[in-house]
Amino acid sequence: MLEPINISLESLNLTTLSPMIIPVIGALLILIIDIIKGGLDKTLYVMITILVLLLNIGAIVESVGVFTSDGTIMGVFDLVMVDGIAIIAQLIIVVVSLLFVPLALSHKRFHEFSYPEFFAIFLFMISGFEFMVTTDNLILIFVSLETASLALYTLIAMHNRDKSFEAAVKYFTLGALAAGFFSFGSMVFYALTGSIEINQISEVLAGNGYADIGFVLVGTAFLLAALGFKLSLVPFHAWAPDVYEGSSAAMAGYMSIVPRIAMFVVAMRMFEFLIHSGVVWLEVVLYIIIVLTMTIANIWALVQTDVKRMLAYSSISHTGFVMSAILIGTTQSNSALFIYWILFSFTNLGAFSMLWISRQKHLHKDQSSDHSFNKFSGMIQTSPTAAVIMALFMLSLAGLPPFAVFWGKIYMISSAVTGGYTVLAFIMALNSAIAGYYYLKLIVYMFMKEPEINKDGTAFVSNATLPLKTIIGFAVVGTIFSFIIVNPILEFVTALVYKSGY
Amino acid sequence: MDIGLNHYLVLSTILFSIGLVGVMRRKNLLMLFLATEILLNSVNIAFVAISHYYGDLTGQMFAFFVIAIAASEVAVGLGLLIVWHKRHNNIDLDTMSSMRG
Amino acid sequence: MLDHILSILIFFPALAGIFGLGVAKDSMRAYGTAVAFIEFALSLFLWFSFDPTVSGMQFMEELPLVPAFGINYILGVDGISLFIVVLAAFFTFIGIASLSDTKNIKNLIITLLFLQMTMVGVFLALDAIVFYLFWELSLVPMLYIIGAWGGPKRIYASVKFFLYTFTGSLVMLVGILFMAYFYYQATGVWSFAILDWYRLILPAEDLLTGDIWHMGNYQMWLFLAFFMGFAIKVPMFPFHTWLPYAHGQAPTIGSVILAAILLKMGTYALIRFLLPLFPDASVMFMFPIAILAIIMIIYTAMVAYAQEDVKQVVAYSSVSHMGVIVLGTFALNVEGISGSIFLMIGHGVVSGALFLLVGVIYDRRDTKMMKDFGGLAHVMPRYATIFGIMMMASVGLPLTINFVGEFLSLLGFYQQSHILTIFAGTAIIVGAIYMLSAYKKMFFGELTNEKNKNLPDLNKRELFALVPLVVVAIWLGIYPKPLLTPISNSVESVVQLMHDKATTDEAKRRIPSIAQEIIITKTSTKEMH
Amino acid sequence: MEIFLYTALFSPLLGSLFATLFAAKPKLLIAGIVPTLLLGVSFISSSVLLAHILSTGQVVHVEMMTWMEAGDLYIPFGFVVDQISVTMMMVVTLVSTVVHIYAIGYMDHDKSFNRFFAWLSAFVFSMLILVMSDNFAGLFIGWEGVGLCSWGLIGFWYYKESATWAANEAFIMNRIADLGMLVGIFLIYSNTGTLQYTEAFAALPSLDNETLTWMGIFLFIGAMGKSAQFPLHTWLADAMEGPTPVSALIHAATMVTAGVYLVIRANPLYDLIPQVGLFIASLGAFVAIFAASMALVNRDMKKIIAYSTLSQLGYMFAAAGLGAYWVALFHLMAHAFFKALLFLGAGNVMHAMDNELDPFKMGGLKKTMRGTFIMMTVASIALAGIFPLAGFFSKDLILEAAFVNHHYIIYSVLLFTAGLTAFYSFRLIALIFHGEQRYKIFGIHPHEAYKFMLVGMSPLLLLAIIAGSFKMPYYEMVTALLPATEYHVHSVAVYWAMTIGTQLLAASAILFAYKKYARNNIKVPDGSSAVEQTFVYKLLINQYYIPLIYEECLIKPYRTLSRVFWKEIDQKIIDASVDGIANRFYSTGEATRDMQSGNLSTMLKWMVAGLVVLLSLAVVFAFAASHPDDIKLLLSGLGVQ
Repeated sequence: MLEPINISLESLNLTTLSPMIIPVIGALLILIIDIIKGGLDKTLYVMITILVLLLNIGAIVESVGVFTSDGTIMGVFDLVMVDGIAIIAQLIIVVVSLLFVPLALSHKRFHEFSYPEFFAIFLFMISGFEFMVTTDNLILIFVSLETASLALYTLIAMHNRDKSFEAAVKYFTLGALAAGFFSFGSMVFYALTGSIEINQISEVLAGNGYADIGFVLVGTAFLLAALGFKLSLVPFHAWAPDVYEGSSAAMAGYMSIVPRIAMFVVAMRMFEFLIHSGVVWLEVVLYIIIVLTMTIANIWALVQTDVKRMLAYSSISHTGFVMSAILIGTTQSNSALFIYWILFSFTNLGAFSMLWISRQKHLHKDQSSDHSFNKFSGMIQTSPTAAVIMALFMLSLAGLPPFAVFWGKIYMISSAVTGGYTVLAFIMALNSAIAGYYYLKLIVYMFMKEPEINKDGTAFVSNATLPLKTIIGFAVVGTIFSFIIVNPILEFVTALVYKSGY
Repeated sequence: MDIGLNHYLVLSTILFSIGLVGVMRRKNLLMLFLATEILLNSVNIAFVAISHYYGDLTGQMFAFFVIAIAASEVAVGLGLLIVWHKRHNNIDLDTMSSMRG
Repeated sequence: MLDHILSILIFFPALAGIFGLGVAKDSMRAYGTAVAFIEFALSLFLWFSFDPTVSGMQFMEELPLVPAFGINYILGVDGISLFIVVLAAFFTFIGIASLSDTKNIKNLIITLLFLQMTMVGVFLALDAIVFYLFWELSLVPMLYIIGAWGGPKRIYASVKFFLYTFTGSLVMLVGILFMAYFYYQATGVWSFAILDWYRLILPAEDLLTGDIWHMGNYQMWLFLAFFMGFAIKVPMFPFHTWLPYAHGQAPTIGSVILAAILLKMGTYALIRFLLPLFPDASVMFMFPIAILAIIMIIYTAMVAYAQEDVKQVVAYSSVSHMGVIVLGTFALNVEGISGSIFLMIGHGVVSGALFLLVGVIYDRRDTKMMKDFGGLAHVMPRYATIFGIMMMASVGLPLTINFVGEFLSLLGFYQQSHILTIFAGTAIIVGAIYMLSAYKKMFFGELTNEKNKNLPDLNKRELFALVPLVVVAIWLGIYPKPLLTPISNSVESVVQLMHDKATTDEAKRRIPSIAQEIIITKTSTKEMH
Repeated sequence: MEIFLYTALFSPLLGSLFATLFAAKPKLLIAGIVPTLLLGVSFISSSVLLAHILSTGQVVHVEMMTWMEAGDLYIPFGFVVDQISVTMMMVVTLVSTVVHIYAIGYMDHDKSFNRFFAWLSAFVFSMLILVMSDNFAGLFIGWEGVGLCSWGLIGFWYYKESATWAANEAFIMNRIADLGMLVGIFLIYSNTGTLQYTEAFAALPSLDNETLTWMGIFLFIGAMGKSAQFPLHTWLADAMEGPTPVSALIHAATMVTAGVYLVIRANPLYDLIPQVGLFIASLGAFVAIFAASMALVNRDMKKIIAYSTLSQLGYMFAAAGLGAYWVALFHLMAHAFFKALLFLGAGNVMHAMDNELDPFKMGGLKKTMRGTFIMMTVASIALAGIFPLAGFFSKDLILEAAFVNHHYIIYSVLLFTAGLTAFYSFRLIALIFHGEQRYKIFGIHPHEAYKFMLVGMSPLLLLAIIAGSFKMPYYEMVTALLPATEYHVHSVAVYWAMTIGTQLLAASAILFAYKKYARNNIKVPDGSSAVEQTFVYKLLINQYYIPLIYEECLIKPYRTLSRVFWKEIDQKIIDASVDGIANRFYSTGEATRDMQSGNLSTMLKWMVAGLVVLLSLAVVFAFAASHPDDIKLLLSGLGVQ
């Protein structure tokens, strides 16, 4: 019989919840509106979502102020932990979502967007991701992870193509398996330490000096498998290409950024303390996994015939590239992770949006898939501007200076150098050389071949509207003039990461 | 002999393995879901046992959440399954490989 | 004006390229020519306002880019880079002016202008990252030029060119990051400023005494990392195979720019980075590299002799000449390095002119095969004359621009090794062999091929492009002083710097000390503690 | 005096540029006249300089401007007129003026008349640079310059395959020698720190003998190329493809003697290394007899004269090698006169005979071409060294030098060669001018050359006769600079014996030649006669098979090797391996992409497999965790800290 515990409300300090609560409220609002009066136009919901997300950003900025003044804030029975990396991750999540939402206002109508539920679920997912990054409690992580994932499966399925259903089913099934892994892993740690809060786990383990290292490793193995699935690290990546191909280009772009950053944060919280406390096994395994992920994904991307699928593989390889930050585990590398991801998200979202605006309703007869390479051949002649923009994103992804990803790349490699991972640094470099080939492939098609399928360039902008163009313009500016924003981002991120002790 | 923690853990491990095998072997989507349920529930057993062993409630909380999540997963899963069945009127895994390479 | 002339030099063409989008197609060439001419005039202005007596950097500009990571936008020019910049401006001007009508000429010219930005940028950048930035960026326009206006195998050629150089420079990038890290370790501040790095002395093992494969032998490893990037660009044997394809497929203008300027990036970087940063390693690798260079000289010259396509002859001849440049660079003394820099200019002028000349006949006959020609001297005397002059310049006849460079380079390296220099000297023989036989095949003999019976001789536009080159080639052969003095001034400071930084006795012995005080211009980053 | 120096040097350039203006135009007489006049100017100013030197004996030295300056290296455009260079200048300007005048007539009908004069004057200019420069770099400029011009002039009739081939051969062979010279220059610079003659020579004595020997050898290699010494001699005979005035000017009088000039100029060096000098002398003697032997049987008028030139160059080197520099120079001068004369005469004959070169198809021309006949005969007498013509004095001096230095082998070789020389020269004369008119059967109607050509040639005729009388004053002048080696044969008796002996030998050789070839029943050899069957004849007519050997052992292998380098190594090995690496990735992708089967249960299996691998690794490491140090060690290779 437990004694009733009495807690003062302010000790909960619920304000920490605000960033997560706001989207939930927004989602409910949408649902209510729909109940009151159905059949309203999607623009309404889009705008509401945007407003909600803006508020959300406001809330996060608020917590930035609090954090910088008085460090990490715990709240709600210490379930919520608002530290620097949480804040950065939340910012990335929300801003990218903000950039994603307008893509719903495409020229062609895709009926998932006509459902208000779409936006509601979208908001739920966001709050799920935000929860995931603002806690070190395995339960909460698990729950929020599942919330977000389930929402994501639904969103994918709502695209309502055969392929999208297939993608959803695959993603879902594998996700369920991963969930099993996660829960089992956390169970092992719970068994070992009697706690499910990461920092306590680390204390306990440190306390008994990793007495039964074997079980620690088992637990780690399970968690690694689970996170590896969400991050699509080889060999747990198998779902990624299919899901990307199955879902709409916009959604694919979104998926390539937001879920990953959330998982990165979890991985940082989960693995870095293990690495720092000298679990060689994890280092080795991560090392192998990272190299595999970078290389194999690149090699498979080489042989793709569909641009979206190629981008899927490329984003896997980028993930592997960034994952090395967690292996290195220095402040520089952790900041590099966020910087890379911020800059990467500009470019990648832009690239996928370019695919999105070139999305036709009906495929041309000798076009194998929505975004097959030959669709883009001779683009420079039919619609030069689009071609140049696309090429720009490709070059940026290839890590060519001075475009966005380059800065992330050098900072990441530099962190590897500084952390003493010389060989890894060279592997990273050579991998971006391999990657150069398939990004170049698209450029070759666009600039050096004669038009095959789209004799007139209409198909490339068939889905374009002002909002989409705005987003792309934003991405373009972000990609080209990144060298201006790199420094402030660098300083901001480094400060926060450092302050939260990573 | 009295049943100790280890027995539960062994049991849960065994169940988990069964689940894994099921996941790998089953070609029927529905059966697949069931296998995943076994996975999750095997974990529940362990959690509950451990929390009893430690005498704190965290494990049991976790177990509850797992149950909840399992439920919602089934909801979503079955939804997808039904749509798929409507479209293809089969739920055989091997049919869903239109995307490859 | 003077405070920002370098930035103006870099970004004016790009800006003009953007505005060029608004120009009508048919008047695009005029626009391009005008822009290129202004740029050329600016570069001349830079030359005239350049103080040849100063050995250090001039017109330095500095702007914080990513100060938190020590990346700053630093520009500066000295005797080493000045003339290559002028050459770049000059050739873009000549190239665009001599451009014959092609499909989407508008894109071509805009691309060329962007290419010019990157070229000038590479030679003016004094921050490793900014340098790397332009270095990489220069691949893109070239890729497009080769890939879009090239021959039948253009896509293969362009992609090969891009990936090959890209790979090399990525290795170099890792090297750069290492270098910055070492500087950070030594000083506690991040800096990518080359001039800061100049003041950093890295540990090195003596080739004779020390164990060179020891990981702590940073100079050697960094040297190799940088060298990888540069060697592919130069291109050093055996990394040269992308060049024949690139030249073979590229349009005339592409080959001209490639041979005249882009290749020089590699050799320039050797002098700007490798020698001053890693003096001991430079000495350590002097002979291996010299041997590579000699292989380049003889081997590629023989390959050139075997060619059937006159453009390939010129392409391989550039590789051969680059060998001499590399050799001169690794003489590590004032004569050698000044000679190699001068030879960069000379080879730029000559090979550029030769590619233009090949382009002339290609425009007329759509073939570059020598067997299709023969006896052209009958119908195109002017063409034959100019080709002859340029050929003689290319084989390094005295009183032509190339001789000065080759003479100095070989003379310089002679002081390091006699035997190797004798081998390298065969350049003047093998060079004569392939050039003369090619010339004979094209111009001498009876006019057999019907199609050649009434080819028009050089027209005004072509003469306008070629005559200045002839003038330069001979003028600088007779009176190289205006270039040689500033060059050797700056080179002296480099050599002195190397001598001072050298730690091993071998290096001290090999690198002469010039009796003069040298100043490295300080950048605003904190001093070394 | 500078002004005369400059006019002497640059007026040929002026003339060349003037002619170049019309290079592409049809024939223009003025394009020939102007350069000739300018050469006259150059000749006059050279003579002024000569007078100046003779009277005052002071050297004229100017430094026009800096050429190269880097580090310690400093090379100016500096010119010096001293006793040596003024001699060369006189020879060059005089002969070339004559040749120019002659060429106006000779090239009368050639469509590239203007281009010819552009090249010819350009040659004179480079030759003057060569002889007047005051440093080795300047010498090298002229050195390569004359090479270029001879390339342009040998290949002047560029539509003739043989001509262009000969031109390239000449250029490339000279390049080979030039490399030697270049290395010599490097040696001098790296040891003395300068390339100025005076300073470099001043620094020589302080150097060790080995270095000096190498210098001497490398410089001499350069000389061998220009002066076509064995084994680099083959180009000279082929060079006869060029127009005859070219052969007269370049390949007889001036350019080929540049090598001799170099050795003479570098006399302070060669004085220090007598062993190299001896080698030069022996090689010279060898070349003398070697070339003479080939001249014996040859059936190409110009080639015969070319070989005689070669052999005379051998004489010069012999003298120079033995330290008798002034003698060499003197012979050089004398030889220039009568050999040029001989060639120009041959040119007349060629014109008369419609470019027929085989003397066996001529005969009896002395009636129709009296002037030419006289000139060539006189030239041949001079060449044979018969008293009192030029050849006698210069050649006898060389023989004496050899004799007095107790190099009896060299002496006897040279003596014997003198006989041969007399023989083949008069074989030629006899075949061309005497006997019956064999050309009739070929339907050729010979005619004497233009008057003004003959008049133009007359100075050479005069000099060929009287040049010998300059001996003493010349000796006085030149020994101010060159070592004065006055030879005193031991006894008057020996001296007379030698001289008369030589004369008798030559005279008898001449008579023999006349007897054998001035007959009336000479028939054109058709390979049937017994003589042509003999091995020796085959050997000689095929130039000892040396060109064949070069073709087989150098040119062809080079060609094949180049091809192998290109096709096999460059494409099949280097490039293929580069592409191979790139393709490896791609093919791996193609091969393994099926792992991404898209089948859901396969994916599930992948995940489980991954997990299992991780777990097994975990187990392994858990065991290994007991001794982590070894692991660390093992991992440090990966760069893991």
